[in-house]
Amino acid sequence: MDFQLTEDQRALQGATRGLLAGRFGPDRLRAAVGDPAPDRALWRELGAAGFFALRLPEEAGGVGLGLPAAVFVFEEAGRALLPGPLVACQLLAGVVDGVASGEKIVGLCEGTRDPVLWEHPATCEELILVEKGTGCHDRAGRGAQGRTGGVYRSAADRVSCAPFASVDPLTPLARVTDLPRTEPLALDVPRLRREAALLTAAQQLGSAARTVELAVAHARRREQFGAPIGAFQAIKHLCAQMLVRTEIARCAVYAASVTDGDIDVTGAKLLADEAAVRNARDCVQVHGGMGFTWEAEVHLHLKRAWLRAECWCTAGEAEELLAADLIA
Amino acid sequence: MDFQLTEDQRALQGATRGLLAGRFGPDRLRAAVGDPAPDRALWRELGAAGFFALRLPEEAGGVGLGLPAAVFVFEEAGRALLPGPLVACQLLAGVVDGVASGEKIVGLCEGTRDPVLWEHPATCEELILVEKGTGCHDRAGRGAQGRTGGVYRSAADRVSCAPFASVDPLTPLARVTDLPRTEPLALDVPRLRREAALLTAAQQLGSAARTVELAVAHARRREQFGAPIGAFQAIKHLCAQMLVRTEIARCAVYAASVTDGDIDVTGAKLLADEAAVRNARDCVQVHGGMGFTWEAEVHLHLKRAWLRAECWCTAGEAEELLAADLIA
Amino acid sequence: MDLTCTEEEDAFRERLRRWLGEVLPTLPAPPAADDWPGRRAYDAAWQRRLYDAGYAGLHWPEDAGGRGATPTQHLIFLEETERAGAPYVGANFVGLLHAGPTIAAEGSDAQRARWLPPILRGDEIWCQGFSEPDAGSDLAALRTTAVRDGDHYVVSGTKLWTSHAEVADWCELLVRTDPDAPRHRGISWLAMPMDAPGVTVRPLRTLAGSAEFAEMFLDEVRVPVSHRVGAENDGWRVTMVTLSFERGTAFVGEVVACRRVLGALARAARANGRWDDAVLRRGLGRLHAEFAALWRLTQWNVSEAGAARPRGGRSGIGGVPGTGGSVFKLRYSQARQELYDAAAQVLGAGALDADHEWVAGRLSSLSYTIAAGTSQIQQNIVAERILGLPKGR
Amino acid sequence: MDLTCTEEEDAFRERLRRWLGEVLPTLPAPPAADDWPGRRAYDAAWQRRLYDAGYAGLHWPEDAGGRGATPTQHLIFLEETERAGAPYVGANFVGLLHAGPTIAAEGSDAQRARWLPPILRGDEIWCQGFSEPDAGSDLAALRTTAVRDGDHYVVSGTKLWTSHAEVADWCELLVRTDPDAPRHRGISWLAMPMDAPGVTVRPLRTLAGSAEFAEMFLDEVRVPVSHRVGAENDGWRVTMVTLSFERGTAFVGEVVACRRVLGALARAARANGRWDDAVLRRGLGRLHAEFAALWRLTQWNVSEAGAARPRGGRSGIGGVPGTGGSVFKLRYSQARQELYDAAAQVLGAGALDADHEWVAGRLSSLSYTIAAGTSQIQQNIVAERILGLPKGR
Repeated sequence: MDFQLTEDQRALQGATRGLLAGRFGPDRLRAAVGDPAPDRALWRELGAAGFFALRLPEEAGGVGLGLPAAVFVFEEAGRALLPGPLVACQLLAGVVDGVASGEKIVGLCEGTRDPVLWEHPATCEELILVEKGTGCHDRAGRGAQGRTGGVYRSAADRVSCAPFASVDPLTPLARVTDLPRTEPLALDVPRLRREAALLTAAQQLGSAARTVELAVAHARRREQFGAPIGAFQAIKHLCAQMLVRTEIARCAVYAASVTDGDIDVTGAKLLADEAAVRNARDCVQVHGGMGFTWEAEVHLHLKRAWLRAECWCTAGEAEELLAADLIA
Repeated sequence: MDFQLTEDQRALQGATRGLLAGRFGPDRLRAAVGDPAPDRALWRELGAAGFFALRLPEEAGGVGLGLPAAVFVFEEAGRALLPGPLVACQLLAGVVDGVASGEKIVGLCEGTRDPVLWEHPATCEELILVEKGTGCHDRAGRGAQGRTGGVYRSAADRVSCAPFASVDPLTPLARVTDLPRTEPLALDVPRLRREAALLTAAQQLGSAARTVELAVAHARRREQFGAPIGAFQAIKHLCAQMLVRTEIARCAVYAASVTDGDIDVTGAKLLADEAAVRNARDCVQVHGGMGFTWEAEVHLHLKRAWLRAECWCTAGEAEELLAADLIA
Repeated sequence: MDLTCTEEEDAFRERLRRWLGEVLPTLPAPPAADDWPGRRAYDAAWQRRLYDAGYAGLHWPEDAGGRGATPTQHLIFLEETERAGAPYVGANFVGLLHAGPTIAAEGSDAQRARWLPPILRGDEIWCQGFSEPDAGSDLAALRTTAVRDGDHYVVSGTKLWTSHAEVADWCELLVRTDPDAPRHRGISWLAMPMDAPGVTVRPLRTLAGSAEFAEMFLDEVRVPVSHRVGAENDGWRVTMVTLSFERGTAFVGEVVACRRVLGALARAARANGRWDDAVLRRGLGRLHAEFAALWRLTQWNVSEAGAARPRGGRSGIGGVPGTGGSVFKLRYSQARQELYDAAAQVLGAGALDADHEWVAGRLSSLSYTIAAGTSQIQQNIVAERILGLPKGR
Repeated sequence: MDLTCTEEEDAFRERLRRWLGEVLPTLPAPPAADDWPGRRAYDAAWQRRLYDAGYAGLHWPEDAGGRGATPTQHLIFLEETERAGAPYVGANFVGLLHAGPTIAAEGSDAQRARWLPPILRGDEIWCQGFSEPDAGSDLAALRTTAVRDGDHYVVSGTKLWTSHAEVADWCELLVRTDPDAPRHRGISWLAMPMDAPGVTVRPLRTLAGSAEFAEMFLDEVRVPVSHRVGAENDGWRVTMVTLSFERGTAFVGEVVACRRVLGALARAARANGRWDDAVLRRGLGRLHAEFAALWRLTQWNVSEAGAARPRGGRSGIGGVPGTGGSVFKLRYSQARQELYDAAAQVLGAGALDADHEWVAGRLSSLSYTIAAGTSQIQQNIVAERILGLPKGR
């Protein structure tokens, strides 16, 4: 047992952070708030860097890495608030042509939600709809249909949808009004859901870690009553609890990426959602009035965290699955 | 509208506090931990002072005061940690001879709980069992039986029970193994339950207020790192939240004593339970190691608060009743 | 303890209800959220209606142009206007709740005569120039300077979180008149005309997407010395009077509104099936108790203020609310956030819809533990001023 | 990242399981909770069994009499002994986890030879004399004095929270050897024989009803200078080494135990019908995720310690755990309290039964946010040492 990052994993993490810092820094983030459509050039660059082909076998032109590698990359994407249908493109690379290279952008949405929401509708060339599954992921599946059926692929212009004002400025949404079932895709649905939940959790983790940094940086810089506010226990303890949430979620997410187990992923999603949402809120509180402005980065983390918490296993679903496991 | 104590009410509060301070001070409290049976002489003295006859009409030899007066007195009893079946004796004064004067001590227990617990079994001369009601109190009642039936009175030696090691050193318990239905009593069951919940909430309020005082006194006295620990924000904010809980519960309990409404009483019990339990826990935390000793008063508040929270409307029952009221 | 109303109070409520029933249907549609001139006009017109009907400055003393109502009557007024869905105090907020009461308590007769009637009539709108980039929780750190030049102060600095600045006529401004004095001693309170040369306003967009706050840049703005309220360098005390109002009855209408939202949440959950989720349902039940208790605490505080009310004199606008307001604000700001988190549970994925009023409410609820004294500061106040814990650390 | 065990680790686990399966059924019934001499004998006998089987001081370096096992093997040992229901470390706790590692790291060869073997064999029991009435969170405020008299120290003072004091042979004692030095600089670490004249022990009953702690009064106790470990006045550094162990792997067995209790809670709730309460059920589900993550954090910390492990030398008992232990302790102490609060929900009114083991667990869980550094102190540590926030306030 050696539950620490290998040197390769650390290198991957560092390279991804460097790539995103260079190509999606503070200015680009600010610009994306006004125009959140993914930058096609950046998308192709990410494709060229293997971002989407990470888990494809080398025979298929991929990088041949496992789930942990994808998790490290998604953690960085979450930290950088990179917009776009990232989970969709990661999971459909190798399934839909052109996705692995970043040439094509596709969306993925859960038909079991109410309302059914589609991220970046104007950007996606196709929409993949996942119908099956009552809640999160279920490795056992419900017969053959449970394992491989219930996924449909449609050209974007075949999907009927209504406008939806997204709470997250970086993630435009549309409400799908009529579930398109154009072309069935033979995919392992429980696995798809499980991996979607894990990659979403990895982004939440990155966001949670970033808001700790933002809060600490502000608390060290901002002075009130003749001292940096980080010298006051009230602020100290808020920041300490933020770190605790992050590190607990980190262990859960990393371990789930190794075991790829249903219950591990479910628990990781629950803890990462909570870490991202509560950290973002505490980060607003530490920033005081400055955290309440549109210009501050922190509200973007909160809104995206809310959005991700509603995707691929909500807290209520996760708690029920975890409870059921206790008596399984 | 004048939601403030009248001079008479303030005087009653002061007199009760004075009486209890004189007759049940720190030494008596310490002695009661070893021998929690109510002191018969004190009980008669309380009877003579009108403690139990508070709400009986003057024609019946009572004091002729209302529910608010009983609430003030029970708040003081809760603050002083006075042991004994206080709620039973308050509610059965005028129903069972000798209770109003403090000559006789009776118990009251809820047959709907699992296990059915009897407070101070060795002290009570009679046990009154309340059978009806699924949860808290229900003014509408369920037919005539709901309003007046389901209360039975038995001599203590007619009750079968098993030993039960009470978590609260001040409240011996027995588990009633066979529900005695010896002599039916014509009582308004919903009212009985409602008043029992309110008087229990009043004791919780007194306990919550007392633990704020204990925590603040300790925080002012105890020095660590060259300052009273109350100078540190971590301790300050614990104490501040304790006060907030107390004052919120106080408003709810006092208002419920005036309106005598089901929903008001239910909400008051919920908030007072929470204030008493959480304040006692925070009081332990503020005291550090010293709060963890048997000699400190604070664990007695916590244990009694746990006990009262299980009586006459638990949190889960209260929340469901309150929720139902929202859509009534 | 008496929770029933007196005959006089019942009659007052009845008369108010009748009037609201008559006047509200005649109001025009409210302006769009970002139409600031429209909102000013709308809010001012409503204030004028209140004035004409005798409800303006209800709780202000009569010698300040008010109606000298009891705190209970004021509570009834706030409760009934909220219940009836009357317009909010809106752009009149600072004038009616901050600047006006301060001028009434601390101003000269001439100042009262100049500024109070236009506030009550809705003729003049005020904004607040207190916070600065480096003076938030630590308001006494403010650095905007006012240098005496003959019968004027020359004011320079930057103010932040100035609500309604773009449409205001006047600003209640805190400035440093003695840079050498201890922090709390060198501050003065000025009434600054917003059209004075050197005043620049830049809207500040919040995370909720709205722009009702602004930054205000002051570049050698000349303010007559006669516009100073209170003595020179005595502005901190004057300010504390104003701030204590902000922490008093300002939230009465909101508590009523929250209880209405809570009922709507329960009905919406019943309609969409999420009522079957016991965690959600019981959470709403708990909030029911919470807001009922907050309403009782409001009644308690109002009754206390009524009892403490001086029988005359200038400072008697309902009695200056005490530190009890901190207890209320701590719990209320948290309960409000829990309420809108519960709304998000009721909405499910619908909580991602920025156009839903509950989602807007959820976003704005985040400011409640920050604005007008963070919860951290409020806890210090409760611990030090009510519980008597030592200052420091 | 590798969560599987190596072949060597698997073999170690297999051998340990086989041994536990053989030896545990042969153990006598454990003594009553308040039979302290009986508990000492029982715990010491178990330690002797471990010693004879080669499991004593598993993670201690070989030159200290240990087995030089990897942190992972130590983790496996703690996990498997807990799973198998083996006796707890009990009375051997201070010797094996505090005093022993300190002596191994800081003691002279003679001191290691004198004290370590009897600890490993279960022959000698140690207790800890650190806290004092006025030195709790602020340990450096300790006032117990040690005055040099020839080749002895004469020690006087009062110690608090000394566990197993009544049955201990030795006490690891912190004393002030230089009253004039800065607080952290005048402290020394002594090994005091508990039968020395002048030592008086008074049991201290806790709110859980047990008396495993004591007050210890020291009245001119003579301790040989040769019993000092580390240099004179260097005791604070020596102590920090010891305390960091307390915050490291000490809770491994407990996390395993908590996960077992969690499963038992779920089954009990199913049996008594309270599983239908969604609030309770979902709360247990959440705790499932919580304790699973705490277990992963333990594996993380152990792996980190393994990586940092020096390849030899005296201080290498599994590597000194770092501040990551504070993160673990903060969350674990809270999760443990939530676990037993959930147990109370499962029990309903049965949670008032002091004889129920979950009720005892609930009471003792209250100490977890206090003992070995309160959560308030731990948060300061995390904020200052990990996050780099400024000291002070």
